[in-house]
Parts: sequence; C-alpha cells; structure tokens
Amino acid sequence: MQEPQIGNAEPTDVMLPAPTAWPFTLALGLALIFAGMLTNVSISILGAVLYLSGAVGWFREVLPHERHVRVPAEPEAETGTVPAREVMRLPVAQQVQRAWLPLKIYPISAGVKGGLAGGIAMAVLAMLYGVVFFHSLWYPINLIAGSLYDAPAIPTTEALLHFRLGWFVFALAMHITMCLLVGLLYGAMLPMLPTRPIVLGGIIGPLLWTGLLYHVLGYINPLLDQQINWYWFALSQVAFGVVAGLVVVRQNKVWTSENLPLAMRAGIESPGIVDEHEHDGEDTRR
Amino acid sequence: MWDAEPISKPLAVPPVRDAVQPLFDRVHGWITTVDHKRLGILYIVYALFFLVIGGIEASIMRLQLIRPHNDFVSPQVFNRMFTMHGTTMIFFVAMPVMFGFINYAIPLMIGARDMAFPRLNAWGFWMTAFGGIILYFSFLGGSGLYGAGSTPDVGWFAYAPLTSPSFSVGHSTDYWIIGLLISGFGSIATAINILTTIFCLRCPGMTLGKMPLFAWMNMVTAGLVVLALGPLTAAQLMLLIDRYLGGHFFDTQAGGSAIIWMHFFWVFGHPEVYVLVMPAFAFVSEIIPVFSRKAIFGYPIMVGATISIGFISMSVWAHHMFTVGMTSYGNAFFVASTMAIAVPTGIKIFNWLGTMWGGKLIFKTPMLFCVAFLFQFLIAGLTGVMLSVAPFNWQLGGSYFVVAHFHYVIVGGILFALFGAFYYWFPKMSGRMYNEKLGKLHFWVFLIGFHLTFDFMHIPGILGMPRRIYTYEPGRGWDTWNLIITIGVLFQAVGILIFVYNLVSSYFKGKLAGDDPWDAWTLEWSTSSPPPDYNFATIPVVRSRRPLWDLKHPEDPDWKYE
Amino acid sequence: MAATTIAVPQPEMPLSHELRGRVGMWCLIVAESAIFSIFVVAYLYYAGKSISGPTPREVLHVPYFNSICLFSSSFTIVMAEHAIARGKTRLFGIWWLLTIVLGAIFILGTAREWYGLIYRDGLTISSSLFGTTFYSLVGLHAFHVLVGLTGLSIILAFTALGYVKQEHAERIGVFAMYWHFVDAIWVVVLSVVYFITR
Amino acid sequence: MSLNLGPGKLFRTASAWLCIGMTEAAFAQAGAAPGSASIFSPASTPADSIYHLSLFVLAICGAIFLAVFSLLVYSVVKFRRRAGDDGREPPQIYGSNQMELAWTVIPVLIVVVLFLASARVIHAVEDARFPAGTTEVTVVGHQFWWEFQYPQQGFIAANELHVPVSDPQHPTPTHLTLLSADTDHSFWVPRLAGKTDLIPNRTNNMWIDPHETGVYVGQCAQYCGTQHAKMLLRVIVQSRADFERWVVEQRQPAQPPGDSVAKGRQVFETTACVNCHTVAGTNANGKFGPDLTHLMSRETIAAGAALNNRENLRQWVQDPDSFKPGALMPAMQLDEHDLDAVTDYLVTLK
Ligand code: HEA
Ligand code: HEA
Ligand code: HEC
Ligand code: CUA
Ligand SMILES: [Cu+2]
Repeated sequence: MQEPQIGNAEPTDVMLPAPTAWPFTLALGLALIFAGMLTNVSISILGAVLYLSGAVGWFREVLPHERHVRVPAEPEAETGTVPAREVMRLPVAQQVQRAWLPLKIYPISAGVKGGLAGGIAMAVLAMLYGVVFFHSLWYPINLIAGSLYDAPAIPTTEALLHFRLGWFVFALAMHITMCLLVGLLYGAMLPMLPTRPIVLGGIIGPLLWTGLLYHVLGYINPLLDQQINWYWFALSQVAFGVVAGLVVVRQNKVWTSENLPLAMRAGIESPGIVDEHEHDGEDTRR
Repeated sequence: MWDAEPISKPLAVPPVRDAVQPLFDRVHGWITTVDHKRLGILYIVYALFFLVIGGIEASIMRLQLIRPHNDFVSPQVFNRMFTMHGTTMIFFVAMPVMFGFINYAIPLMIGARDMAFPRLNAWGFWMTAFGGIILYFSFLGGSGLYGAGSTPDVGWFAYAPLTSPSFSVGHSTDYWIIGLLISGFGSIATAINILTTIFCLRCPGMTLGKMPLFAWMNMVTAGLVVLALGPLTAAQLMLLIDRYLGGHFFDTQAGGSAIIWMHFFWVFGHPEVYVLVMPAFAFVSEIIPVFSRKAIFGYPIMVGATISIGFISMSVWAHHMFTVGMTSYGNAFFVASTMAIAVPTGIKIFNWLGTMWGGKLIFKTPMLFCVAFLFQFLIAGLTGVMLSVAPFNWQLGGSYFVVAHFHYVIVGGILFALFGAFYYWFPKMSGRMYNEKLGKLHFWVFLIGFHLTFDFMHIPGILGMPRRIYTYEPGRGWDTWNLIITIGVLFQAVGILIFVYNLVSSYFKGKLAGDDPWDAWTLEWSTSSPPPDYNFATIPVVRSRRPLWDLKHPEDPDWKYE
Repeated sequence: MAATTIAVPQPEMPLSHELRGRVGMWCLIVAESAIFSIFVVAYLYYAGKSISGPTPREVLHVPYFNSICLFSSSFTIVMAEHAIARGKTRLFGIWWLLTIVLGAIFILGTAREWYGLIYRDGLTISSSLFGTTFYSLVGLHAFHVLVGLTGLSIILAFTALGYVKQEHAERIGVFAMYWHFVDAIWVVVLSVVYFITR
Repeated sequence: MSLNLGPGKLFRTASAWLCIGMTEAAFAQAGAAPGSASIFSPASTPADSIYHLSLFVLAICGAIFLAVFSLLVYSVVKFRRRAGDDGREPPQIYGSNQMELAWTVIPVLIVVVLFLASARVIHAVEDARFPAGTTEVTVVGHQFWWEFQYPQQGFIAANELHVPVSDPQHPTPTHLTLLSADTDHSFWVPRLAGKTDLIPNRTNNMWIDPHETGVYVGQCAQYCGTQHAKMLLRVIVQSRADFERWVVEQRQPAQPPGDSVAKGRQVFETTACVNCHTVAGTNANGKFGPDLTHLMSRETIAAGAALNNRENLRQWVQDPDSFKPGALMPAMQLDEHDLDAVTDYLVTLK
C-alpha cells in the first residue's frame, strides 16, 4: 500500500463501484414474490424469475472481480481560504486554548468521601433522636422504609420500634445511595458557590432542601411525613451538609486532565513531544 | 464578516445537472446508481413525498374531528387513515429520511468514498421503496378504489387479535404485514451497511474518539435498528403464519396470547422511537456547534450518554403496556427503567446548552430550528416522564395526551431537527443556497401551526378523550380544543408548502453556495458542493474532531488538545 | 470482499477496509439472532399451553444423529477454510463437499421427522399451539440451513469448475461465519425444543 | 409526634397551590362541566391517589421545565452574535467535569424520588385488599358494547354499570373482573380510576369506590375495531338503597307482556333476534348481543350511541348503521308493521 496516495499526493483516477440495476431487480423480485400473496400467484412467479435473475446478475457483478468504473479525479480547488479568525481566550485560561473547565476540580473521590461522612453524621443524629425519644434505634430506620407504603397501610408507632430486616436493608440502601449522590453533587457544586461554601452549601442549602421537603414529603414518604419532627430533621440535614462540605473542601483539587495534551494524558511525559506534533500537523487535508 | 462571502476562491462553474440528459438516461441513472449520495437523495425525496401523503391523511382525520358528530368520513375510512398515517410516517417518512441523511453524510464526514457495501445500499433503498408501494397498493387492491380498497385498519401497532383472520377478513392486514416486512429487510440491510461503514471506512487518523458526534449517534441508531427490527420481522412472520397457514400464535380462540404480540411489537417499537430521535440528536449536535462557533461541549460525555440511551432503550418497552394488567413489580421495573432514560437524555440537552453558552449564536434557519427543537424536545420529554409514571399512565395512556406527547417529540423534536438538517446540508447537496427569507418564514409559520395543534392536544387527553375515535359526543369539553387543533394543521401545511417551494426553487435558481457556506468544521465541507462522485480526490487525513478548524486555524489547531 | 484484483493501488480504503465482510456478517448475525430469539421466546412461552393435540413428550425424539452431523459440519468447514487459505483447492473441495453432505443429512433428517409428525402423529402447523410454534422455530432454522446449503453448493460448483482460488479465502471465511452461526443456533433450538420443554 | 404548626400548614397549602394552582384551576374548571371525564376531578380512591401523584409529578416537571427553559432563553438572548461583532471566534470550551457531574446527579436524584412516589401508588392501587362488603362485577368487553355480570346477585346487565356509593370511612368498593369476548378493550372512567385493558384469554382486575352518587362517563380506551369510538360507558353510582332496589328489579325475568304487544313478542321470538339477545323468561337466550330483559332501565342504547326512547329503538332495529355504522347487529329487514310491533314490545321490557 502506497503512502503518498493519502495526504498531499496528486490525485489519480478513482475506481468507483459500477452502477448496476441488479440490486433493484432483486428487490423488485422479492417484493413481487410477497405481493403475489396478496394478489395472484402469477405475480409471485414473475417475482421469482426477477429474483433469480437479480441474484445471478448481482453475483456476476462482484465475482470473480468487482466491477468498477474509472472516474477521472479533478484536482481539488483550494479550500480553507477563509481568513483565519482570531480565537478569543478565556481570562481564566489564557494559556489553554481548549479549556475543559474549571481547570482544577475536586476528584470524584472527594464527593464520595464527603457523602459517606455526611451520611454517617446524619444517621448518628437521627438514631440519637430515636433513642432519646422512642428508646429505639430502629425507629428512624423504619421511617425511611415508609416510602414504600401507602397511607392506609402505615403501621402504628409501636410497630416502628422493632427491627425488620427487609426494611433495614431498604433503608440502608436508600440512605447510602442518596448520601453518595448528594456527596457527589457537593464535590461538583461547592466550588461553584460564590463565597463561603460551607455556610451556603452546608447550612443554607440543607435548610432550603428541608423547606422543599416540607411540602412534598407526603408524596415521597407519607409515613415519615406523618411522624416527622421537623426540627430534628433539619438538624440532621445540616449535620450532613456541614460534615460533607468540610470533608469535600479539605480534599486537594486536581487538574482537570482533559486540558492536558493527549500525549501527557497518555502518560508520555518526555519533553518536546508536543512540538513534534506541531511539526507534522501543518495541514490536515493534503 | 459572516455575511460576506466566506469563500474567496473563484466559484466553480455551476455543476452540470442531469437536465442535459434525456429522461430515460436520467431515470436509468437513478435506478442503477450505487452512489451513496444519490441513494441518500432518493431516500430523502421518497420520504418527503410520503410526508405529504401522511400529512394529507392527518388532515383528513383532523377535518373529521373538527367538531363533534361530524360525518366528513366514515368510521372505516377514519380507522384506515390513522393506521396508514402512523405506519407511513414512522416507516416511510421518518426512517427513510434519516437513512437518507445518514447515507449522504456519513461517508463524507468520515472521509470515505462510499458506503461499505454500495450495491447492498441500493438494494436497501429499493426494498424500502417497494415496501411503501405495496402498502399503498392496498388502496387499489381488494375491492378497489371505492370503499378505500382493502387498506389496513388495525392501527400502526396492529394489536392482536384484531389482526387474526376472524376479525380481519380479506387482505387488509396482509398488506400491512408484507409492506413492512419488505421495507424491514431493507432497513436491516442499510443498518448493517452503516455500521460496517463506520467501523471500517474511517479515513486515516479518525479514531473512534475523533469521529464527529454525527457518526457516533448514527452508529447507535444503526445498532438499534439491527437489534430492534428483528423482533418486528419475527412477529410479522408469525402473524403471516397465523394468517396464511392457520397458526395460532396470536389466535386467542386457540389459546394464543394477545399480550405476547404487544411485547414483541414494543420490543421493537420502543427502540424504534430512539432510532428516529438519535439522528435528530445527530443533526443538532452538528448544527448547534457551528452556529454557536464553539466546539461541542462535553464530547466524551455525549458519546457515553448516546451509548447508554441505546442500551437502556432496549429495556423499557413495557411502558407502552402499563394498562394491560402487569404485576406491580413488573410495572415498577418499567417505571424505573423508563425514567432512567431521562438522565442521559438530560445530559445531552445540557451539553447542547453548554455549547451555546458563551458562544456567538448565529440565527440562520438551521439554528432557529435547532433552538426550537431544544425547547420542544424538553417539553416532549417531560410529558414522556409523566407517562412513565405508571399510575399517571393509567389515566393518560391511550388518550390524546399520548398522541400529543409523541407528536411533540416527533414533530416538535425530530421534524424540526430534520428541517434544520435540510437547510444545513441543502447547499452541500445541491450546490446552491436556499432562500433565507423563505426559510425563516417556513420556521415561523410551522412553529405557530405546531404549537396550535400539539400544545392544545394535551388537554382533551386530560379531559378523557381516547385516541383513535372517529367522532365524539358534544358536551365533554373537547369541542373547542379540537377546533383549535385542526386549525393548526392548516398552518403546518402552509409551512411545509413554503419549505418544498424553497427547496425546489433554490435548486434551480439559488445562489451558488460554495464549498463551505457555514464556515463549518467537518470533512464534508472540504469537498466541492455538490461533492464529486468520489467525494474526495485524495483521502483526507485528520488529527482532531474538527479537521477544518485545524485547517483554518493553523496557529491554534484542535489536535494539540485532543 | 477486498477487490485485490484492481490494478490501481488501494489507498482510498486505507483502514480496515478488508474487514468489512466480516464486520457486515457479524452485524447480520446479530440481526438474525434477534429474530431467532423472538421465535425462541414464543416457543418457551407457549410450551405446555396447547389446548389439544399431541404433546412434545409423546411425539418428539431427540435427533442425536442429525445434530451430530450438523455440529461436525462446523468442523469440516473450518478444515476447508484452512485448506483454501493455504491454496490447497482440491483439499478445500473435499472438505467443502463433506460439509454439504453433513448439512444435507441434517435437512433430510428433519424432513423425515416432519413427515412422521404430520402423517403418523397428526401434528400440523395449524393443529395446535405446539404445532405452530414447533414448525415455525424448527422450520426457521431449517430454512437457514437450506440457504446455507444453497450457498455451499454454488461455491462447490465453482470449485469444481476451478474458479475458486486462494485469493477468495477471505470471502469463503465470511460465508463460513454464516454456517457457524446456523450451527450455533441449532444448539439453542435443540436444547429448547428437545430438552428443556419436552 | 408530628409537629404541625398552624401557620406552617397554611403556608404549605398555599404554596402547593402556587406550584400547581394554574394547571389545576384550568382543568378543575373544565372538570366541573356536566358530562366531564376530567382526570383532575377524581371521585374515587384510585383516581384520587393518581390525582395526587400527578400533581406532584406535574410540579416536578414544571420546575424542570422552568429551569431549563430559562437557561435556554438566557443563552439565546445573551449569547446571540451582536451587530458590531469583531468576527473573532469565541473561546473554545470543551466541557466541564464539574457541570457534567452536577447535571447527572441532580436528574438521578429527581428520578429516584419520582420512582419512589410512583412505586408506592402502584402498590396501593394494584395490591389493595378488599373488605367484606365488596360488590363483585365481571365486565366482559364485546365489539362494541359492555356486558356486566353480577355473579353475587346472579343477573346480567349491559352498557350501564350500576354500583353502590362507598363511604370513605366504611368503604364498600366494587371489584371488577375484566374479560373480553373478542378483541382488546379498555375500561376507562377517568373520574373513578385509571384504565385497565380487557384482553381475550386473560383475566384482569380493577376496583372503584365512588364517594358520591351520580353518573360517571367514560369509554373504551383501546382500539377494538370499527366502532371503538362509540363504545361508551356510563357508571351509575347509587345510594345503597337505590342500588339494592335496582338489583331486585334486574333479577326479575321479563314481565309477561300484555296482549297489546303479543304480536311484537311473537315477531321478536320468531326472528333471528333470539339468536343474539336474551330476554329472561322467554326463549330468547342469545349471548352475542346485549341482554334485553330490562332494556328500558337503561338511559341509552347501543353503548351510548343514542338515547333510549321509542323512536331511537325503532330506528335502531330498522338500521343500526344509522347510529353506529359498523356495529355488529345486522339490519333486520322487518316490514313497517313488524317493526312497530317489535318496538312496542321492546318498550315494555322495563
Ligand atoms: C420518537 C421519539 C420518542 C421519544 C424520543 C420518546 C421519548 C420518551 N417517551 Fe415516548 N412515545 C413515542 C415516541 C417517543 N417517545 C411514541 C411514538 C409513543 C406512542 C406510540 C403509540 O402508542 O402509538 C410514545 C409513547 C410513550 C409512552 C406510552 C404511553 C402510552 O401509550 O400509554 C411512554 C410511557 O412511559 C413514553 C415515555 C417516554 C419517555 C420517558 C421518553 C424519554 O426518552 C424522554 C427523555 C427526555 C427528557 C426527560 C427531557 C430532558 C431531560 C432533562 C431536562 C433532565 C431532567 C429531567 C428529569 C430528571 C425528569 N412514551
Ligand atoms: C413521523 C411521525 C408522524 C408525523 C410527522 C405526524 C404528523 C402529524 N400527525 Fe400523526 N401520528 C403518528 C406519527 C406522526 N404524525 C403516529 C405513529 C400515530 C399513531 C397512529 C395510530 O394510532 O395507529 C399518529 C396519529 C395521529 C393522530 C391521532 C389519530 C387518532 O388516534 O385518532 C392525529 C390526530 O390529530 C395525528 C395528527 C397529525 C398531524 C396533524 C400531523 C402534522 O404534523 C402533519 C403536517 C403535514 C402536512 C399537513 C402535510 C404537508 C402539507 C402539504 C404538502 C400541503 C397539502 C396539505 C393539505 C391539502 C392539507 N396523528
Ligand atoms: C347477529 C346478531 C344480532 C341479531 C340477529 C340482533 N341483534 Fe340486536 N344487537 C346485537 C349486537 C351485537 C348489539 C350491540 C351493538 C352495539 O352496541 O355495538 C345489539 C344491540 C341491540 C339493542 C340495543 C341494546 C342496548 O342495550 O343498547 C337492541 C334494542 C337490539 N339489539 C334489538 C334487537 C332486535 C329487536 C333484533 C331482532 C329484530 C335484534 N336486536 C337482532 C346483535 C344482534
Ligand atoms: Cu372497545 Cu375500543
Ligand atoms: Cu416507548
């Protein structure tokens, strides 16, 4: 295979597949075979004839050699003569023309850690509430499982004090999922907040969230809605927010890897590699 | 500077048109062609023709429903109209037009000279074409023009046992089966072709990660066709066996099941709707960056979202069956999987917004259509999410709310994106510019018509109006809404007339477009308009996702950063 | 289907263009599998739901011999591929013929089985759900075998006439993929029809 | 234990209205019209649970819409290319991990919440248990009419479903077993419950417990053939006493008709009518068409296609297609005389 054909070489003639009516014939034949089922067998017979001749014709079109036509290639006119336009730069990323913003972010693991830590803080507070007021560790856990049950099926408070394996598993899964998701969100969003991420994200955020839940909790978890103590609820939300927020902001930000040149991302760090690219990258088309 | 002629090179002589050839040669040329560009255009013209047919069928329905107790058409004719309208629009408008654009653009975009199997490509098109012709022959077949022949009247999803020989006498259902079967074979062939082309024919340097998003999304489209059309074909074969050989697959009187047809159909039917919408996503992903003058936002994430939509969409089919009495666990599963699709779809919407954000938006007609697409697809997706809430679906399913939902996606989303694509690639395909004024007029008229029709269509659904009824009682609170809906169709029709006029007149006397009227970045704009038979005299070599950007900005190329 | 015979050098398809036959065949196989899986699901769904007629247990006998023939044809076709890849046309022809014979035995076996079912046991496609699903699924597979046999025979004819050469190895390989697929499907059909639901 | 502040509650209600007030107001109004079948004016527990869920879903979707829509409008307005643009290309930004993460996680959270809310209502509606006093009705869908069997009471009615009202405190729901005699149908009375399909070879279930007496309209919601459009449904919710009275009447065989209609009865019994229709106490016991024993206790004929009165009945028997083209009852080709006689007879089937 000759290299020069690709890229800058003078165009030569091009071989293109030759036009042919056989695919058409074959399709028509097949269609008629079926159409005969709707109308009359004679149509099917005609179809079969066309089908066979189409098949043979097509076969001979590609075997033993594919038929081609030679099309003279005209040299392409100059393209890309649009005057090069200057490209604006972002003030934050003067040196990187293709920014993947922000330049530095918390790693995913920060969000995960934050979410888990916050989740533990929240669970501790909620269970404390259960123990202090109901002498039961399981009370708040069972409440979470209430999102599975409709109002008439809601058990009495008594029934909520005892351990139930199914409910426990569900509650645990829900709690972890939600905490992880919100933790991830913190990892992503805290740096976006204008000032004081902990106050905004850790305290105001959860309070607003509690306010929102106050309205819609009945739709999500009627049981919890019925039994809830909003002060404690808000408190544990804030506990989550503060702990998760603190954990997240204590992590080190890392460079967004997408901004680095491919060579570097690929782990090739020998100097000069970028320039080499520049050398053979003059012209992509010819 | 945008409005100035962007190309400074002398424009080539107007391309030699077929007009100089005798008619027979021209027809012969089109029939025997294996060129992906000509086949693409064949697909597109074929689909436009059927769009008008399907639209006229829709107009007939809308006229009938304009007021209660109307008797513009008989129930038999009405039922045939919605069956033919739905079937035509899905199988002979939306699919072919998408295949047309894919066929036309993919080889150009990936720097290839043709599809992987050019002859198979031709076969695929002709199968689709003959499928449509067979289906429409039903107007003439059977009892002839009077009484609308033996046109199928079983709805586009042809639920059993309405299709069984005892409820559907004569050949009407057979026309439906066979028409779709034939075109289905063609679609599978074309999809295989597209996949192979994208896998094997990319130009040097175009790794998977450097393909235009257009290629990615249509790769997933083709993958979905390959996976999803099989089940439809299989189900139709079974139905044929029932009807011709006395089988009992869907024969409820002999123990057959009506439900299993629903499963089989929707295992196809749901992925099918993503087959239709993915190419629309692909258009938008090309047009928005160019008219925002920015690279697409979050390319790798877009790719990931596309693939995950493809996967998830295979597991949500039974959301069309929330009312058939599945167990609560079954219902809950399909609620979850259906809603999961909102996440990757949302990611796409946000990434398009991210692309526009901070750009310099240029509102030429293609961009207008894309912005409208974003707006309407958002709403349509949200009504989809409402429908996916199974209990809510028990109320909304099978009502005009569903009809509104899917026309919002299909017309408001897909058709709008498609019009955008038409205007965007028309200069490439014909070598001439369309008329911008008419384009904008088309946009606004069609926009008004669309919203008149399909915004108000949600309401009768909420007020209890089922779909597929040829008439209704007064006094249900549906009358006014139906009137408005029908009026909107008039605007839509005018819009489409303007569009067709614009295409035709610009084809003959539009300004010459030049190779690259949009100052765009993908390979198809580097060759002449219309491209020569061989696309590229020399096969291009690319180093980034935007090869023409690299060319135009040698001081600041993309490839350094990808 | 690399057109290796064209005089012009082939830089216009510089990537894995030669692979397109295989990739295309893979896609076809995926599409066909989707079709088969629907028929299999229908078979499983309706198993034991027939209102009348003979049950599978009464009338079906596991076609061990047939299956062994079909499975071994996968082996013979591999041998044929090897032969043609090394340019041994004669050897290729022999293995190829063997493949056809094995396939034909399978088809004849199926025909005999069906003959018995129809005339001895009175099981037809319209007699019961079992009949409908059985003949459809097994018939769909048999149809694929027939298509394969036709292809095989045509290639055999060309081999006999001396047209098949080493350069066609790739195309023959692609065709062999189809035959392997037909074999693989039989594993599924066999176990569903003759083992799982019988 | 719950902490329900008075003002809090007020605030809660008020803002709930703000969220959804617009939509709700618009549809509730339409729902007030007589003959309405708005899903937003529920009158029975299943419809009510769905209604509440739907408000929640609407609010969430509305909020998403507002958020995304504002972003779209903002960027269209803010970032459009201005007249005096310097022609430079804007900064090329490739993406942002942080944003991607944010707009993945938030939708996931929303989806989890939506899923939980729907799963609970699915469970509540589908897996409900029924108290002892539940009325059982078997609904059989026919092309294009409804058959209602009351197995507990042992009679069959058609097209108009009578059920007792149910006091929310002491619910006496009605449980419907759904079957089909031919093709798929769907039972949908929006103010009472969501729809459930009637599918041949399959038994489906649903239940309603209407809280107020009255007539609730609905119709077949699954395409079932030519006259799917005129397969209307009326559910007549009666007080317990009225319902019992109606049951007693329905259980009677047809009153032996007076001499004046003997001719009509004779025509009826000697024509094909008897092959398709049942009139209890006569030799008419066809099952293909609706039971006519108490025809005149219904307000409409032919599944709501026309009001039930003498002219319409006569017209119907003469040419069913004039009301319902495509209905499965043939025109019976009776001469004028017989037609009048049969109509006279039908009118006595109280
Ligand atoms: C062609 C395209 C198309 C597309 C893309 C969709 C997309 C979706 N559709 Fe639609 N649908 C149809 C075409 C389409 N549909 C058709 C033709 C029918 C009827 C067939 C018939 O019966 O004749 C139908 C019917 C239909 C039903 C069955 C109704 C019934 O008959 O009872 C359901 C139910 O779940 C449904 C749901 C959805 C959902 C959840 C999406 C989702 O993909 C939408 C996802 C998009 C968004 C949600 C918006 C953007 C997202 C965000 C901004 C992120 C934040 C959002 C959230 C967290 C919610 N559709
Ligand atoms: C690609 C898919 C697609 C598209 C584009 C459309 C476009 C339209 N659809 Fe369609 N529709 C479906 C797919 C589609 N539909 C499907 C799948 C169904 C379900 C079928 C079923 O239930 O089985 C359906 C059902 C359906 C119904 C419900 C029928 C029922 O349940 O009873 C209605 C009713 O209003 C309707 C209306 C319309 C209208 C007004 C348009 C308009 O947007 C059309 C606008 C186009 C034109 C008007 C044509 C162009 C005009 C001219 C060239 C000028 C000449 C025109 C005139 C003389 C009027 N459609
Ligand atoms: C071939 C069967 C058939 C015959 C014969 C037949 N009917 Fe019917 N009839 C039906 C069906 C089916 C319906 C329901 C039509 C519908 O609502 O779509 C019906 C409906 C009716 C109704 C309206 C019932 C209601 O509750 O709304 C009346 C009254 C009636 N028939 C009277 C008659 C009389 C009188 C005759 C004989 C002179 C007769 N039918 C003969 C099948 C038949
Ligand atoms: Cu019964 Cu529609
Ligand atoms: Cu769907």
